[in-house]
Amino acid sequence: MSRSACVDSPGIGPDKTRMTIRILFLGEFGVRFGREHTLDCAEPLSVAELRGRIGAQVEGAGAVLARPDTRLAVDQTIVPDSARVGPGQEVAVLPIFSGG
Amino acid sequence: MSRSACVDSPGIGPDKTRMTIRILFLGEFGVRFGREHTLDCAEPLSVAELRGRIGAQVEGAGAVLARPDTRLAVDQTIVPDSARVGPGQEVAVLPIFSGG
Amino acid sequence: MAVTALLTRQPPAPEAELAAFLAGRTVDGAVVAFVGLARDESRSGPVTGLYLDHYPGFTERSLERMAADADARFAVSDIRVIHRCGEVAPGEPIVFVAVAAPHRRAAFEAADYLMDRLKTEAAFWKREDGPDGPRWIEPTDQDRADRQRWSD
Amino acid sequence: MAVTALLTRQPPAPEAELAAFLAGRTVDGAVVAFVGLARDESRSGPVTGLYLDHYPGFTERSLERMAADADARFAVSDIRVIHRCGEVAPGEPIVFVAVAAPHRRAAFEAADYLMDRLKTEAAFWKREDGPDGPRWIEPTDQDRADRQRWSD
Repeated sequence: MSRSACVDSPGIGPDKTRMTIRILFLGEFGVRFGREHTLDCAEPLSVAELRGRIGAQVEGAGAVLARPDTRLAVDQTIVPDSARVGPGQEVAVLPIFSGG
Repeated sequence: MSRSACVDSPGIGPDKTRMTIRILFLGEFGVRFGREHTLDCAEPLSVAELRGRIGAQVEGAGAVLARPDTRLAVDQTIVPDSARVGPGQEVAVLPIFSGG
Repeated sequence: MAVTALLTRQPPAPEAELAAFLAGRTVDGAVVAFVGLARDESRSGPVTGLYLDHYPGFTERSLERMAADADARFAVSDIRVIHRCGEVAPGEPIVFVAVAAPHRRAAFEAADYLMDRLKTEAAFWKREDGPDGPRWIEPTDQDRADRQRWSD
Repeated sequence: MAVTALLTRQPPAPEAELAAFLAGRTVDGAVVAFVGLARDESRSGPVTGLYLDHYPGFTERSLERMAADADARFAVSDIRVIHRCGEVAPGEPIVFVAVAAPHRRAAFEAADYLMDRLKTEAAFWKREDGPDGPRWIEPTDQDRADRQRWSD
């Protein structure tokens, strides 16, 4: 479980999990960028904004997060860029499925 | 193995098998007309003629032998009515295949 | 490459057949197996048993010809056909077909084609037994239509 | 009627699955089984192993959704899908699909449809390992074309 320092939450105390978003990178992205990250997040933002935030903070991930075929799932449901995501939620960054 | 008396060969002696045609009725025909018959046959005849000969001699079989969808196989190969068949051969009278 | 077509009075054993067919297969990505079972009911009513009459030698060759045709027509590696004859109880397997191929489309198509031919052209004469007595049956209209999908 | 879709790290056991799927079946005349095997070679060259990454929970639901869609779309009785995740050696099964139906056309079509969707839309990320190192792969053009056959 690698963590990218730039997105690790500096927060401490009982509210920490409520003020962060858990980020998972699947497939090749997990190998390239680290499987799991934690992003500080005090209030809701759009998925489009989240793509930018993650891309800025996880080294090398900006390019794949800008691709339309990189989809994001919030709490296990794929959502459009207009969806909102907030503290305590889990976001998965999904490369194109290979199929089984 | 039922035999219809009217087509049983009356011949005796070493040439008997060479002077007859073995007739097999498959499927429902076997139940209705008897599975196996022996037809006297001294010289080759056409399959069309054979249909008539069998139909005349095996009681009740005339109607099905006149149907074009009743096919005849000579020595295990389906043949047209113009084919020739002679002593010592085996003829099978085949209802429509049911498939497997 | 092996193409086998067998006639048997015993019920085929689909699980053992499948296991043997899969064993050691590293070139083929796809295996399609079809198992045809005797139903306890047909469009004519309840079925207490089937009897598949056959013409020894002739029927075997009809199976072998279809398997060879499927092999020639599709990009497949192996084909195995096992067909029952004689008495069959409801729930028992009548036919087992397995096809292996590098890619799945050929395996599906070859199995589908084989079954369409087997259901119309295999040299069997099938009797269904039920409460109203035996009935000798012919391919259904659906079977004939399915067969027409494959132009020769 | 049972529709099941399972994800497993163990290799599916196709013969045991088929035996269980066939047992006691007297209403359905047709069972189609598909086994997808890991090939030892792809268009990119030799393959020494596969790794199927998945997203726990999300991937299971992608399998369940496809099985439910197949069930809704075709006149079938039972569907079983078992899909592997994790490390897979060449020759091992990756996926087992079985479909039972009263009549064979529905069974063939449902299995074919399920495989076309599984090969393009199942939530896996597949890595092929070979002499030149690992490669992460996407559905092939053929897989995408096969998927297009089923209009939604």
